[in-house]
Amino acid sequence: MGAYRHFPVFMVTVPLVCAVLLPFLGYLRQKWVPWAAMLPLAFSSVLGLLLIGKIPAEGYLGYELGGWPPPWGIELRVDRVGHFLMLIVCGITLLALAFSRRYISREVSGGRLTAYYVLFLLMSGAMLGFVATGDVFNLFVFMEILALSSYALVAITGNRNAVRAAFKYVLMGAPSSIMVLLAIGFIYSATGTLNMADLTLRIADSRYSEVLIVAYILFVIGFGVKAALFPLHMWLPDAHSIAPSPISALLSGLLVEVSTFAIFRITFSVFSMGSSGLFASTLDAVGIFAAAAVLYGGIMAILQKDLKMMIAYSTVSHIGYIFLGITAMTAEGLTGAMYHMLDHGLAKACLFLCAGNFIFVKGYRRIEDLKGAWRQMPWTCFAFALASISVVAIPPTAGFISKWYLILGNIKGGNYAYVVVLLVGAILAAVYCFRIIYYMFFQPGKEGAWEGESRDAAPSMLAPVWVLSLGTLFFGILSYLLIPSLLDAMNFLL
Amino acid sequence: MVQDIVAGAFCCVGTFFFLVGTTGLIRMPDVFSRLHPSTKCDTLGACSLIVGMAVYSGWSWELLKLIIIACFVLLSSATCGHAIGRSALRGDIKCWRRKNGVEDGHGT
Amino acid sequence: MGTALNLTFIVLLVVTALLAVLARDLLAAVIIFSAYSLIMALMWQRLQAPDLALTEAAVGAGVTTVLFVVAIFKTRRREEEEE
Amino acid sequence: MISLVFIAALFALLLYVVANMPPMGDPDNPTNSSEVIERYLEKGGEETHADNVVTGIIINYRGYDTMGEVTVIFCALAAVLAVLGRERRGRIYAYVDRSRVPSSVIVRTMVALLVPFIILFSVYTILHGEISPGGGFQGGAIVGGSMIVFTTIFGLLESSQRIPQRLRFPLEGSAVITFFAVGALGLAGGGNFLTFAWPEIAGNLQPSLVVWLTVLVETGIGLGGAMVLISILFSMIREEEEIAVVP
Repeated sequence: MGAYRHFPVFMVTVPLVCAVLLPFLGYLRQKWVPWAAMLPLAFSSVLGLLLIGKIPAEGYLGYELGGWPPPWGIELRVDRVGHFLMLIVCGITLLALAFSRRYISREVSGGRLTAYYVLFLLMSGAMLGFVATGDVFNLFVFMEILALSSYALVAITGNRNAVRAAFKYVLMGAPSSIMVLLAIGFIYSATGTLNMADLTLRIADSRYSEVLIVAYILFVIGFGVKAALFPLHMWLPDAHSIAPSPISALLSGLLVEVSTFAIFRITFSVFSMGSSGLFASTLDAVGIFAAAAVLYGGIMAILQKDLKMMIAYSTVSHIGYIFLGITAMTAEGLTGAMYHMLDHGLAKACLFLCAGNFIFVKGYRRIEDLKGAWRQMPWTCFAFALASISVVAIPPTAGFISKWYLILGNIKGGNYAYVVVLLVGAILAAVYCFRIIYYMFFQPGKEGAWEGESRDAAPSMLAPVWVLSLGTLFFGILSYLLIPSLLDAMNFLL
Repeated sequence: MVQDIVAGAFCCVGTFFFLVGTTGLIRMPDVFSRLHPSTKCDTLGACSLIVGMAVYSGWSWELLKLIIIACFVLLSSATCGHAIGRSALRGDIKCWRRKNGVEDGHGT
Repeated sequence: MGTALNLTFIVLLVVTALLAVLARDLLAAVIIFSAYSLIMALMWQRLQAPDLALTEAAVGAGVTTVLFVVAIFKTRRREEEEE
Repeated sequence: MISLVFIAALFALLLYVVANMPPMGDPDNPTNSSEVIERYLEKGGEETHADNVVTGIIINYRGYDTMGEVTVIFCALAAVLAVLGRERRGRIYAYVDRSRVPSSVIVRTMVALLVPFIILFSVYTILHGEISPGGGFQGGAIVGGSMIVFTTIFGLLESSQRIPQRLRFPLEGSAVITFFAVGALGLAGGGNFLTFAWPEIAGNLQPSLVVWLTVLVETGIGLGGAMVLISILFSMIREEEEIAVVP
């Protein structure tokens, strides 16, 4: 055991503590804050990268906080899947932060600028902790930090619509937090422990299966709101489209996924798969809602006129994909779900940041306005096109790989109806993505829409976009790097 | 034995005053007249209860705590009553008057 | 005796919670909510969690009430005035 | 309508759970018979060196949760400041000052008399946390409450002079920072993060060291929590237009 066993706790804690220290720097040197905010995230990323290949053979890296062994103390438990997701979180938050340095200074000013970075770091740290923790109550604590900071970040521009969207988000989010808390209370009352690994053992021979089932349902509803699963998605389009673009990228690319991961974890690590019929039927219901989400999100995305609104509805649809992978209950399906988290994180973050570029350079939000955009903003447009291709799932991109495995998993699980849904969803995605690509590249712009001095966005805003869009390509072509180990991990879980 | 009876008696008196005070708070027509029973609650009711408890506990550290609590209750309730009454008076809240035998709303 | 007390508290909790939700006047709702917090604090004490009782009394009945009142004074007091 | 149906369904679900939950006070309950609670109760005192087992659990056994909660409180402040903005230093105006009825001498005197006692009580609550019920959160909330009383009577102008921004600003994060510092100390002493001890170095000093560290963390939480509450109140209470200007 080398020093790397301490890495998970530092990956989580350092961003949180640096967030607390950041106001001091903001007081002394406001200009350094955006740069300083990157340091802890870069630190976490480096630790995360160093951790590659260091996950021990038993499948997870446990860390006993305070030196108390698991059922008594809190344990961080980073398994391969969690590590994979932590790396995604580190990467995307770092890129979004790099993007926000120029972007956010126009929308937010003064003391609020520091608050923006503080909240950003809190949110990133909380997401890392959310993924890493092996204790259900600790999960709730990190969820609270995550939720609070995301509410505030949606509202940070302070205009009326932003505050209204944030309020809507709070109205949905706060009850969901309470449901998760209730579920944790129920679980504790039925088992007497909070540690996930310990819970798995105790749930298996618990006498109170009714309590546990309700707890599971509450968990699914609670995290389902945070993950914007279909009937609970009402907050998402408003919040995601009105928030500043880097925040939209974070919300859509990460927060939603992390919440889905929580359901995944609760389902497979805590309740260790439907021990009774009711668990299975709950998951079946989730599957139906997920299928509805794929179709509903796709259709609504086609109907939108606002670019960010469209991307937000596309997120609703893609959350459905991830859930369909989870409900397939096969190693391939779960691998597809995990890989879709990666792909969706990269692609959606890229799309939102591209939308941010359009807003930043020209102030255009409507899809109509993008006609002929490539003449003036070719780099942004190409990145957008690449990410859209991944969203539609065309072969060389990561989107194709993930959907391939999702379909494979659902075929193996015998859910042929969902296979059809997935294919239809891809067609819907093609419709709403290619419409924009068509507008950008093959339509003449409106008179005067793309004239004037302004060129493409600044390099510091293009670089994150391009890293993300090339990432979808990279993980599409080199998918064999990750897929086998993910399949292994999933087989281990099942 | 005697101690218990005395303590119980004081507690009963305290509860009685609380009951009366609360009834008055609900039944009285305007702010000023409501203030009257509600301050009775705190002074007479709470203090009787505290005296009852003090008798019950006998000579101990509890007694000191109870005395301190009684002091704070007296100070804060008197101040509160004063503040409410004063701001009601300065805030142009009309006193309740009986008009031709018909009650005139509940003074707002 | 203990059960009766617990039951009284629970009934009061439910009643105050409902009243706080149903009150049209926001200030009244806040005050009822502070009463709810106070009963909750007593309840925690009954459940042998004095730490929580102290927290609930200080935060629930004290701090949040005042913050709510400040928020109400900054906005409009009655629900109906919303257009 | 949908919300009513939803709430009714939730209500039914919760009733169903409560009917099926382990009966309260039964010694055979999972919560009462599991080895988790057994160890907390039997060895909690000697392992965490806190006479109050609850504090031992909160600060020591499950310290990382508390660190997270403390971060939640800080996050709440950051969120409030992000949306409302902090009151500007030196130029403050609050609605309380403008109310039609300025507070009277009696009220002012009484509050000035009582607030020190409340603060004294909160200090007691914070420092006594590891012996009797109480601790950082509670004490901090009581300080916050006392300052709220003070502010409503004396106005923002007066109370922001008593607790100026330059005092609050560095203390707001003190809870998280002390927690992290203590955690890092444990790491430096050869244990895991948040180990409340230096197992290899301290030796016989171990018990008193743990107690001191616990009190330190409690104090940090108390100060931080109090300052966060006061800052939230001040930024909520301030008004945009400036009328009174503090020199």
